[in-house]
Amino acid sequence: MAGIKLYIGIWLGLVIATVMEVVVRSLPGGASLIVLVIGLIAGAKAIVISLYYQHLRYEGIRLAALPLAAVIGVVFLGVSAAFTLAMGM
Amino acid sequence: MSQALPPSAVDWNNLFNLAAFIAVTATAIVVGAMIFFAIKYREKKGQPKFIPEIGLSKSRAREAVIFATLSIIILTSLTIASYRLTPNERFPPPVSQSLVINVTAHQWYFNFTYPNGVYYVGTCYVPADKSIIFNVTSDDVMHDFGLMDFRVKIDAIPGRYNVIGVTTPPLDGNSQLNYTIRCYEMCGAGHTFMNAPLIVLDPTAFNQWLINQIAVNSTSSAGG
Amino acid sequence: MKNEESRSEENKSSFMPLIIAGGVALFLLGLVIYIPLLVAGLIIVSVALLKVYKDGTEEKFAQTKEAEEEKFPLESVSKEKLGLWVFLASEILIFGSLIIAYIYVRVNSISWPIATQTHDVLLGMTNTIILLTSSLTMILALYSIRAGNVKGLKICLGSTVALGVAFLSIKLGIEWPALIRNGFTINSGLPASSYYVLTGLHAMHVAVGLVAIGYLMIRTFNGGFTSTKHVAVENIGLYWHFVDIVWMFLFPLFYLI
Amino acid sequence: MYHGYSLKEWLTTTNHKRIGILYIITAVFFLIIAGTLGMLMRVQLAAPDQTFLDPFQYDQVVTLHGLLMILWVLTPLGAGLANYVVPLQIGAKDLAFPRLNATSYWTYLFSGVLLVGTVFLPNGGPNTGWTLYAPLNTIQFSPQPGATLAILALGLLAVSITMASINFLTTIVKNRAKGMTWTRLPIFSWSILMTMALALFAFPPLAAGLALLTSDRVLGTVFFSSTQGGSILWDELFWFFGHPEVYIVVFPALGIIAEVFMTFAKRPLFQRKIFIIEFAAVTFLSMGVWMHHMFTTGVNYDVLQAFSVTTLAISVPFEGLVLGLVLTLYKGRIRLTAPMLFCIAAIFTVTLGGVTGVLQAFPTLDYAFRGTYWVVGHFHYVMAGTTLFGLIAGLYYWWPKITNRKYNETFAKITFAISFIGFNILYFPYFFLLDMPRRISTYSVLSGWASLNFDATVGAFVFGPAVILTILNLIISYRKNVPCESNPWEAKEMEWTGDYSGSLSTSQIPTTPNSPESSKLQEDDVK
Repeated sequence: MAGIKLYIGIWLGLVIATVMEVVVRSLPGGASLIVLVIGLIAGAKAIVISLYYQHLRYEGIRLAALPLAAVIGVVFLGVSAAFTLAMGM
Repeated sequence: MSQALPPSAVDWNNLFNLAAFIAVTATAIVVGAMIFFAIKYREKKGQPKFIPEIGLSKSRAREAVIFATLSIIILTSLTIASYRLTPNERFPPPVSQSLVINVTAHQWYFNFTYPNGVYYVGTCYVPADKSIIFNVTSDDVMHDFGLMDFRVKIDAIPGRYNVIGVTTPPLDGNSQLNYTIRCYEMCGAGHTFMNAPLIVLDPTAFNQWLINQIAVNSTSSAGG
Repeated sequence: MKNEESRSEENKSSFMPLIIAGGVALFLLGLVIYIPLLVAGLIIVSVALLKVYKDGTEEKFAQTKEAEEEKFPLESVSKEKLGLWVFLASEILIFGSLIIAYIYVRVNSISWPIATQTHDVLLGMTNTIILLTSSLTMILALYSIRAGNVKGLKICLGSTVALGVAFLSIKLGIEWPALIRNGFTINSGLPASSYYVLTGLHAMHVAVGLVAIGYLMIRTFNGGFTSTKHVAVENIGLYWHFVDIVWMFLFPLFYLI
Repeated sequence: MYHGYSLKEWLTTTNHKRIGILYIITAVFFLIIAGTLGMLMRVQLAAPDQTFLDPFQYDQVVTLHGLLMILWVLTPLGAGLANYVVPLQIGAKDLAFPRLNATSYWTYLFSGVLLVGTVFLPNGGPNTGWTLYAPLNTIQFSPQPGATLAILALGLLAVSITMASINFLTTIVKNRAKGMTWTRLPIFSWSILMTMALALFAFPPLAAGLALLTSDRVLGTVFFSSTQGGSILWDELFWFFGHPEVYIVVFPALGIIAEVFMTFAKRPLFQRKIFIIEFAAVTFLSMGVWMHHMFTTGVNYDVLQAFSVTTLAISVPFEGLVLGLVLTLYKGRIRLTAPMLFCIAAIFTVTLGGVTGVLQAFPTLDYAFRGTYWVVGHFHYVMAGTTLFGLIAGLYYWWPKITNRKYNETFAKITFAISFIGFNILYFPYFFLLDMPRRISTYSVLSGWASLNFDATVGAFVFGPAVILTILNLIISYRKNVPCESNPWEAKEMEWTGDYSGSLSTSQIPTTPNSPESSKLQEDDVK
């Protein structure tokens, strides 16, 4: 099990990432690039929380496969929905 | 007076007959084998005590693989055959050579608008031997614009234009051809009665009708 | 045979499943036809849950130890934890579908207001950090009880509840009234609809989490947890972190992008 | 009283067997209601231009029939048998969370009561068809409160089934007795594992869709009433649930057919390992085929073609399943008992229903099939045929286990013959009603559909009573109170013998048999 310092360090990292998201928003740059960066930061935060706070890192891949499968299901639904948006005949 | 099947319906029928033949054959083989086994191997009185055979030979596994391969081949070839057919419906000829009709579905009728602004409720008149593009949308709930005589169908969805193309057959001596457009999606209490005749006219007669309609529309809108 | 079975069952049998299900049904019926029925259903469910809680603390439903079992592939995971993870998987799919629905309607819309003009980014960020901190205190609660530190557990759970309440008060007490004053009401179009439904459902999850942590606190003060016996702390913690993770996506989706 | 237990014991039970029985009884109760609704539809359509039901009443009947049959009859009937049998098959004392199981059952019961209750509300119940397409499902087009209540009832059912899937997945993964390894897991338990895994993935998107719809109807949001993609959004969320649901319904039946074939052919399952792999492949692929319900919505055609390919791909492992079942009979020692006959009929219907489904997987062909009675025929062959026959076979098969009574075999065979003939008279004509739209309340004489519809109605009046007779047979045998032997079928599975070492489920008997203590379960676990 991880130590108290690690938990606090992770928390600090997450807070910094949150502030970074807000900063990135106001930076000049392409809208899609900003969306991509913010999306990546959000995803990274979610992964860190699930790995350390939900201690999936210590539970092993067999248990982690379950939420992972759910996420893959969601992504699949999202990707298919995105493609159907393309109106082209 | 016999009506000729539209060309797309003939193609569809051929593909369907082929696929249905394969399907029925497959069913017959599977069900036939099952019934044959059930009768041949049924328990008879006075047989010695039966010990189930546990191990299975490898050759049986091979059979399963052969069946799977066979069905993949059949399905792939049918897919290719169906793709060959698809463009007729999904990718109609260019707009310039076709008559484009905007179809708006309502609860519970169809409204047809022609390129020159003429609109007509409840009946669709089209010229013979011509490619027609229907630009289908809905004003309220989801409907379905179904032309079963041409074996095509497209949903009428609010906020969305769906395109379906058909080619009307030549008249071949008939004065007109009659088909039916039906709604094939549950759209409320009037769903049952939501249909519209599709009347194929001789091109000159169609043009005459169109000109008459301009007059009718202008008087009705002036009166309204 | 029957006697043996029923004797072992007498401990487990309960009217509560029937009453909870009935209460929920009454709640839904009330929502549609007659609001007092809704209140009645809510009361029935709450009372039944209290009863379940009481039974639970009396260890009435304690699982009898099973005989030896096959363990592959999840040797080290307890039944409760696996059940919770399966539940979380379904929650991931619910929120995932909702987020996809949100993205779908947003991309499909002709126009969409700029996030920073409707929402207060600073408040959103504060809320995000509050929720992150509550996650930290929740994991520290587990850390404390693993070390046998009951006092630390009390402090950590207490601060988690405080932070959760702070999150809800900022959201429901400051943000929503301000938005509604600006005409951003639930039926004023898709942007508002999706905002209220998604964050509202999330807030509901936070509230459920708070109730669960409140339950943990009561058990803690009754001396219910020791360094070896703290399954509930861990499992409710997993749920709480999940709620946190959902917010990690909702925050950028509504406040930043 | 009641099977040796008091009413209080029934209402408070957390025992998997009694909850299983409650599930079965409730599902049969809803089956009778939904079947009656089906008969009403057939009466209405028996002749052209009938006014027995007005269109609005007919729409409600259609909707309730569909919702009840799929979600409140077939799904829970499988879950009920699973409740009873799975813990016995895997050697668990009970499900992992007994109280959750009870909650799941009562939630199911009350959700069904709410749904049926909608018709008694002013302005009636839901009238949108079981697919609840947007925006017909919004308050603007179906303003009656009954429609809202039906949506909430559906949401409650989704909660119930999610609870059941949490419970079963945990049980099958964690509660297997020592020695019940994955390779020895009986095939019915495998099928329930797959069913519940699918349910876990399928129902949450439905719940999300229903949450949005409820907020539309109650709070006044505009997700589905807006013209900006609302219809397609509902299609996506609904069919992401809707197609796996078909497999959720049919998997338990396939598991039962496998068990019955093994027992009555005295043969191990043909290529058991491949069978399970194919099962898993179908489970996996079934998550990726839903858009074949949207071929005519006009969304991106390349995506639709991709989904056409996945739909065709799923037919390959599924065909493997059917062939595996048929080849199980090869060189067997077959006893044609009632469950066996029902299973043979189920294989017939799944083959015909399956190949007609494959035809619909081609977008070109589906352009004509969509929304017609061909589709109705196809899914009734799969649902009313395969699933209902399979589940009836399961009821017959496990009846001696559940009640300790043997049903009347001759009577059962007669009812089988009647129901099979009635079934085919009822649904086979649908394949020839290729241009008749679904869910129309009447049709004109000119349409030329009258004679086939009359045939179907005749079939309905044979099939419906035959199902009632089947239920009567079971009830009468229970009332007669003649105990039967504990394993009348000479079955080899765990739930009958309490010992997996002779099981036909496993293709290899363990070379070193486990000690009797670990492999033999305690008496009251099996009984």
